[in-house]
Amino acid sequence: MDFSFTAEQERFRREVREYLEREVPPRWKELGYLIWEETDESWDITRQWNRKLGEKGWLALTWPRVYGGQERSHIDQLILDEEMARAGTPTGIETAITIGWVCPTIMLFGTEEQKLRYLPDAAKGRIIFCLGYSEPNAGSDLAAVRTTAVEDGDHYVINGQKVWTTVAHRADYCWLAARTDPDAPKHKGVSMFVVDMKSPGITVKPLINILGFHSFNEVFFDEVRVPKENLVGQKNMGWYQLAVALDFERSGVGTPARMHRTIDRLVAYCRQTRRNGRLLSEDPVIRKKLARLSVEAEVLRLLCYRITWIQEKGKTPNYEASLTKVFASELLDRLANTGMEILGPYGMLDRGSPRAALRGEILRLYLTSPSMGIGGGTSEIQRNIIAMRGLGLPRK
Amino acid sequence: MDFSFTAEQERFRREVREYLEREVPPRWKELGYLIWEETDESWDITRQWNRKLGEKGWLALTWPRVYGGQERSHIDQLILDEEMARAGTPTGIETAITIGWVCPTIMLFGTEEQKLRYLPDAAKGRIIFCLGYSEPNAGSDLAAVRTTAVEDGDHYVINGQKVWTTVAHRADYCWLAARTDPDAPKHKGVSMFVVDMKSPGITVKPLINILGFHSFNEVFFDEVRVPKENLVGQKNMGWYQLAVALDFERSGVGTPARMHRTIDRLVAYCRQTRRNGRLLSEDPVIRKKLARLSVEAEVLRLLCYRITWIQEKGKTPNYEASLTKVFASELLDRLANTGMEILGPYGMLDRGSPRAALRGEILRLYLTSPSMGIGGGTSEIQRNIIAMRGLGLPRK
Amino acid sequence: MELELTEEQRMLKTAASGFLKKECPPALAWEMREDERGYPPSLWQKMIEMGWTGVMVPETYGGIGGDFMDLCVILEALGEVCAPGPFFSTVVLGGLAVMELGTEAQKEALLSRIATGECIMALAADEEEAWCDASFIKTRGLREAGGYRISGTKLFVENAHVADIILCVVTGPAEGSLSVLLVQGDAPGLRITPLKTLAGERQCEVVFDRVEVKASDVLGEAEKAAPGFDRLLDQAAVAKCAELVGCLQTAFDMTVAYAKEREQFGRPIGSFQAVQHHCADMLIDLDGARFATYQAAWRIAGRMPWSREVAVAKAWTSDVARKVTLKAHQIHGAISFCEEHPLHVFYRKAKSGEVAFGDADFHLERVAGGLGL
Amino acid sequence: MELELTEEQRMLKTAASGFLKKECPPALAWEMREDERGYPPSLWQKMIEMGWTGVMVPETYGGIGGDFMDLCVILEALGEVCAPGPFFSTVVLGGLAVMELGTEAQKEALLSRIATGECIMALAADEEEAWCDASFIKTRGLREAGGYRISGTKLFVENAHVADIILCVVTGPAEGSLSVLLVQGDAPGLRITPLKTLAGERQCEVVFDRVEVKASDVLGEAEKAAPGFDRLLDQAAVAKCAELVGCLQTAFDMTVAYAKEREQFGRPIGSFQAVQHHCADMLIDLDGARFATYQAAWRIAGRMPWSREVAVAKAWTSDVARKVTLKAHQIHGAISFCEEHPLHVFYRKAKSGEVAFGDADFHLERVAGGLGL
Repeated sequence: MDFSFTAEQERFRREVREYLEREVPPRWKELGYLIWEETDESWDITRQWNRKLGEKGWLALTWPRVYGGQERSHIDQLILDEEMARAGTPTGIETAITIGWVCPTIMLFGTEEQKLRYLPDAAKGRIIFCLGYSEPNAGSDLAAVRTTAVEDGDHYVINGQKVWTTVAHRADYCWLAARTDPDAPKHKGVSMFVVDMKSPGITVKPLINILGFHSFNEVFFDEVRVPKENLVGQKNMGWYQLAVALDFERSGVGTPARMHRTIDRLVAYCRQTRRNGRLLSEDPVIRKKLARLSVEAEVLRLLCYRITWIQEKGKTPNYEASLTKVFASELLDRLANTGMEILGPYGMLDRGSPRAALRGEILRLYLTSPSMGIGGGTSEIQRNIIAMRGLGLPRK
Repeated sequence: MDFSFTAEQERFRREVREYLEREVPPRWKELGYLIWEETDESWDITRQWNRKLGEKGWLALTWPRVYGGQERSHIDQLILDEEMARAGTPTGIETAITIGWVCPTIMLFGTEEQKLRYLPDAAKGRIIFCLGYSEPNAGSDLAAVRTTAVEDGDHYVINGQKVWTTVAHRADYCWLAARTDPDAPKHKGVSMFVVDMKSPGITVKPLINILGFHSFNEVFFDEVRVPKENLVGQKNMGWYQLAVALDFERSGVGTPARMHRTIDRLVAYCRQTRRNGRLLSEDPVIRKKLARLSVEAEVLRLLCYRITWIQEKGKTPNYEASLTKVFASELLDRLANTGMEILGPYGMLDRGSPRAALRGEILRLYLTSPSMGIGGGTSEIQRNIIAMRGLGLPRK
Repeated sequence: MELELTEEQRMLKTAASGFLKKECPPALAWEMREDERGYPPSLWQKMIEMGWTGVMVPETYGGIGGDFMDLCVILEALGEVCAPGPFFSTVVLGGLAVMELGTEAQKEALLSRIATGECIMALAADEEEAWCDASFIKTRGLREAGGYRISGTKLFVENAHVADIILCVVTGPAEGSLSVLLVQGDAPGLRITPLKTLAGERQCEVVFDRVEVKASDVLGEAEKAAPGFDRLLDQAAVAKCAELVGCLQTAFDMTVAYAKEREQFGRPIGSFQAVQHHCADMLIDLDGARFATYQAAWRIAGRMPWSREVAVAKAWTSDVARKVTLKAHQIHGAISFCEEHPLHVFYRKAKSGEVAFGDADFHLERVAGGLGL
Repeated sequence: MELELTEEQRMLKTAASGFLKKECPPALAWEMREDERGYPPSLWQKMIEMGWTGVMVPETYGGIGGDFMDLCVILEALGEVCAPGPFFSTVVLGGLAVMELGTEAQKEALLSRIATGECIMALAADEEEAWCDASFIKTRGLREAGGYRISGTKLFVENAHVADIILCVVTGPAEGSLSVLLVQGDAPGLRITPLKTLAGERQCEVVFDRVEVKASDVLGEAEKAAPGFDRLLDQAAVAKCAELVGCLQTAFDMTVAYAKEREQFGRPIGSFQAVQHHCADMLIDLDGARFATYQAAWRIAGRMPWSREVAVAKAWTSDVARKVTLKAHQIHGAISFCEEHPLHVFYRKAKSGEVAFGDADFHLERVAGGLGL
């Protein structure tokens, strides 16, 4: 049992930390945006930053060099993720989608040609994918996809609708699940495509989220023609490929790192805020609440480390990623709520009010945190996975 | 909206309170036993007390006079239950079974002859039933009963095994669920019988509970002959009769009353106990814990009142009894656990140690409280009932 | 014992709910967050016409002479749709302050104006370091020839920007004494800055820069307001609970309906045990909130000692407000994170109500004191 | 980074678990609760023979020279079966006290006796009003010609009734100073009364009635024991966590196995979503406890600063101990409330471990301090 990093890994951590201290754009820190708050300005900063990371080879650290990576270890990736979260680098969900999800699936199931076509550009931060999974009647249930892809000569013709498609209005490509065999049983007959978002017949309609920003979309496909070479992997086997892709989950270590940052900010707030005759930091009930969050974030960090360690051993995590996700998302709810309790009436004030505490960040976290237990498989489904896949409990 | 009692009801409450102050046997108060702690002595005290209540007409307060009751209102019953719990009268689960469950079912489904045979004696505290429902493979699932009752002339012949049969070793009768039609679907083919526990062929084997007392049993039926007139209600319809019998639940108001007693005892303990330099009652974390329990017990009291109020209106509670039960049982866990937290190392000491806090009652509550979420339908099943019966959520 | 509304209350409730569901969908509260006033005057006017502003005003002053329970019935209906507007600050805070503290003459003058809707009111009590507890108020009312002069900054003053009268709670001159002063909304020296809030209510920062108040504009007796003000805060807490009960009921109803209708994996999501158990827990929380709130309201209406019941109601309801609306989001899934979907308005309102007039921790400490701790 | 046991540790663990599952079923702990000693001497003898008592004792003193992590491996195995006996009080409390505080000569003398099993030890620290915090200790060691005289009452002293040496923590003569004195188990003036405990461990009340101790029986330096004693308590807390991890693992494994096999309503109960989710939550709790505990143990083994990690481990593990065993009861249903069924022994042990060496609240306050609160 050894929780330490090698001297080389520690050196890498220092290198990353120094780089981030120097390079994170000051304007980004002023914005203090959460993941759901995307404007043209924040998008530009994020893209620039990702291209910069890409040039440095840090965007796809573990990938083979031929695809733009550095063939570094999972532990180096963990260090990088942890430090970036700690430093609050410019970030959006699109990188997780592109680098964390879509590209590894292409790497596993794509042809060499497909790999060389997409991966190096992605590794440089030049292209972005959006995820075309969810449909109006298929949220958590991917096998229920109804969007169709019908062969027509050298092409597939796509018709259907996707929803909750994050950054569809900015993405270069859509990683699309579509039904290629309408007669097959639900889990069979789904295939995966790379669809150019500039293709004729695609209409993107914004959905405004509860922070008032545009990050989700509805995407309509009306007779969209996709070249056959854009089908990735085996035809009709898309559902099974995506099931394997679950295992690409990174450690998620950024989440506890960001939580610790938030806890530290709350601690600082409590040390300088008096209410009803005493400093908040002297209130034993508040002390206990913050300490409990800190303990939980620390346990989450260890559970995240475990995922990396499993990967580092060359194994695939089984239930561990689901376990971490369900714990992380519920902890985020508790963090946001405890933050709001501590700020009390000041927590009610949003950014833009002169009296807003911590620039309204806790308020915004409180609004968005519940979504973490929904996107990418609800907490209920994660618990099913833990029970059935992890513990072997029977399905029926 | 009116939470008050009439002047007459308040008078009855005073009458009950004065009676109990005067009459509760001092030796019972010394014993300070929980429901799971049954000895010959405690059994005798409880029986004597119940006969005394029976003579006074307080054991079956709401029943028709012809069956030994007083035809009093459900609210009077609530008052009596609440005051008895507050005073800590001698009590065992057998009264709840006999007066609360079995007799009301007989009243609903039995013949006039059956009613006159059992109810007046029960109302006087002279006879006791045990519940022959659970079997080794049918705990929460009553429809899975395997014990059989086969017709043979004027009798049924019973074979099978029951388990978790509380007070079987003391009871006069068993209220038995047995399968009378082996070929019928699971929910059909079960009938209810009154079986004299002195019948040849009955063997009672003790199960020692985790407090070290004998209150559960296994009961074996080997060719036990039961006269046909002991079948209660319609043959093969027992499962449906028991489903109706769920609605006989009393308010359960004794539970919050006992919880408030326990909270008061913990408050008194905290006011006189110093640990690490201060009185426990000065610790804000402890203050908050006890206050939360008190709030929850108060809400439970109101939810219990609602059940009585529904009955008083002549209606049958629907999901409300399940809701109260699940909340009460989980609150009891929290009460026991919080009590243990507050007592700290002293909570580890059982009755009989000179240093034991509150005579070990919290320790014993901690051991037995989890069973409340199991007996009479688990919390999981109660939540299913709330959702499906109360909210109309679909079964499939 | 009668654990349901009276026939009259039920009619009042039905009428109010019916009206509001038609005229004031939950989306309105959210649209109004950037409106200058914060509510449509036409909606407010209709509430006045239906007599809601006079619900607790005695008939002799032009009201309908109801009691605190009637008030809660209307608040519950308002909560069901997260209705915006100055009802709470005017009728609950203003009206009850006048009833608890005012002289006969003030009652006659002010309650009738509240009933007719002529007077919008706001309560300026909280300060930077004083929250729900008048004993930490620092804003001072200095006695001057012919009246008082107020200096200080008040926070979280709902509807100050549209108020005709701001009730300002001040201390002094005697140490720890409390007075409530009636300040005209356009008084010189008043600086009002609306704050941007979670649920879109118009809370304001109000700076009193040597604002003058006439001697006759002390509500009731000068320096003797503390007990009456505490009673006001208690009633406000229960009024907020009533609003929350309505809010949670709608969020719950929406969720159960959605669970029955939404299909995933080939069956309604409401048939999954996990969703069923979430719904069952929501119902426990909601039923508890309803009865605890009604019990406290009933004691207030009957002027029975109410301290414990108020703290129980607000502690419980504050806690479950978050729990119920969080589960509502969880069951609704992604759709409920769109601005267009009304659920987030309830989630916001629930949190805002949780904090208003003392959160669970605040009231638990009161309960602890009541237990003898 | 290596998040599993080393090959050696795994072998040690496998051997220990295998031995204990054979020789020491969980029922034994419960049967032994009324035994005079509290454990079968033959079992203790076998543990000694396998070298467990010398696990952390340097090889020069006859031990096997392992580290704190090796100790935790054995404790985990002992926890898996709720093994009774003087291992914890002797090897953990006694052994570590000697290692942290003892002079070279004392180490040589005592550690070798611990390794050979000749010496059973107990730690007398807690008092009526002092719990897990030496700064509230009132028992005084008065300096006398040639030594010390102890007067006071110690509580919750595990295995005092069988101890060859009781380590008594005293204060004085200098205000707030701390000394640890070696008291022979048969010293005149000692009155030992076993207490009846939840989990059947032998905790005792120990009265020191002017008990005499030689000057040479001060462990290490007189009046300078405070820092070393705090280190001892930290290590004891993590050792208790390791025991708990074993305990919870067994309760969890039993429950998952039962859920797969037990049928109700015509299907295994483990196929119900409610049961599946209970099991998933148990696993989150348990996995967290394991890693938090291992992390703290690893820091202790490497003598790295450990204060935060220890508090994190004990706070988390204390909390989940109850949660995991409560859910285990819920899933097992009625059968687990029989004395014959082993589950209640784990439920008892979990609570006892939760409280020992500081519960969650205690350690959370330490974490708060570490956060700068």
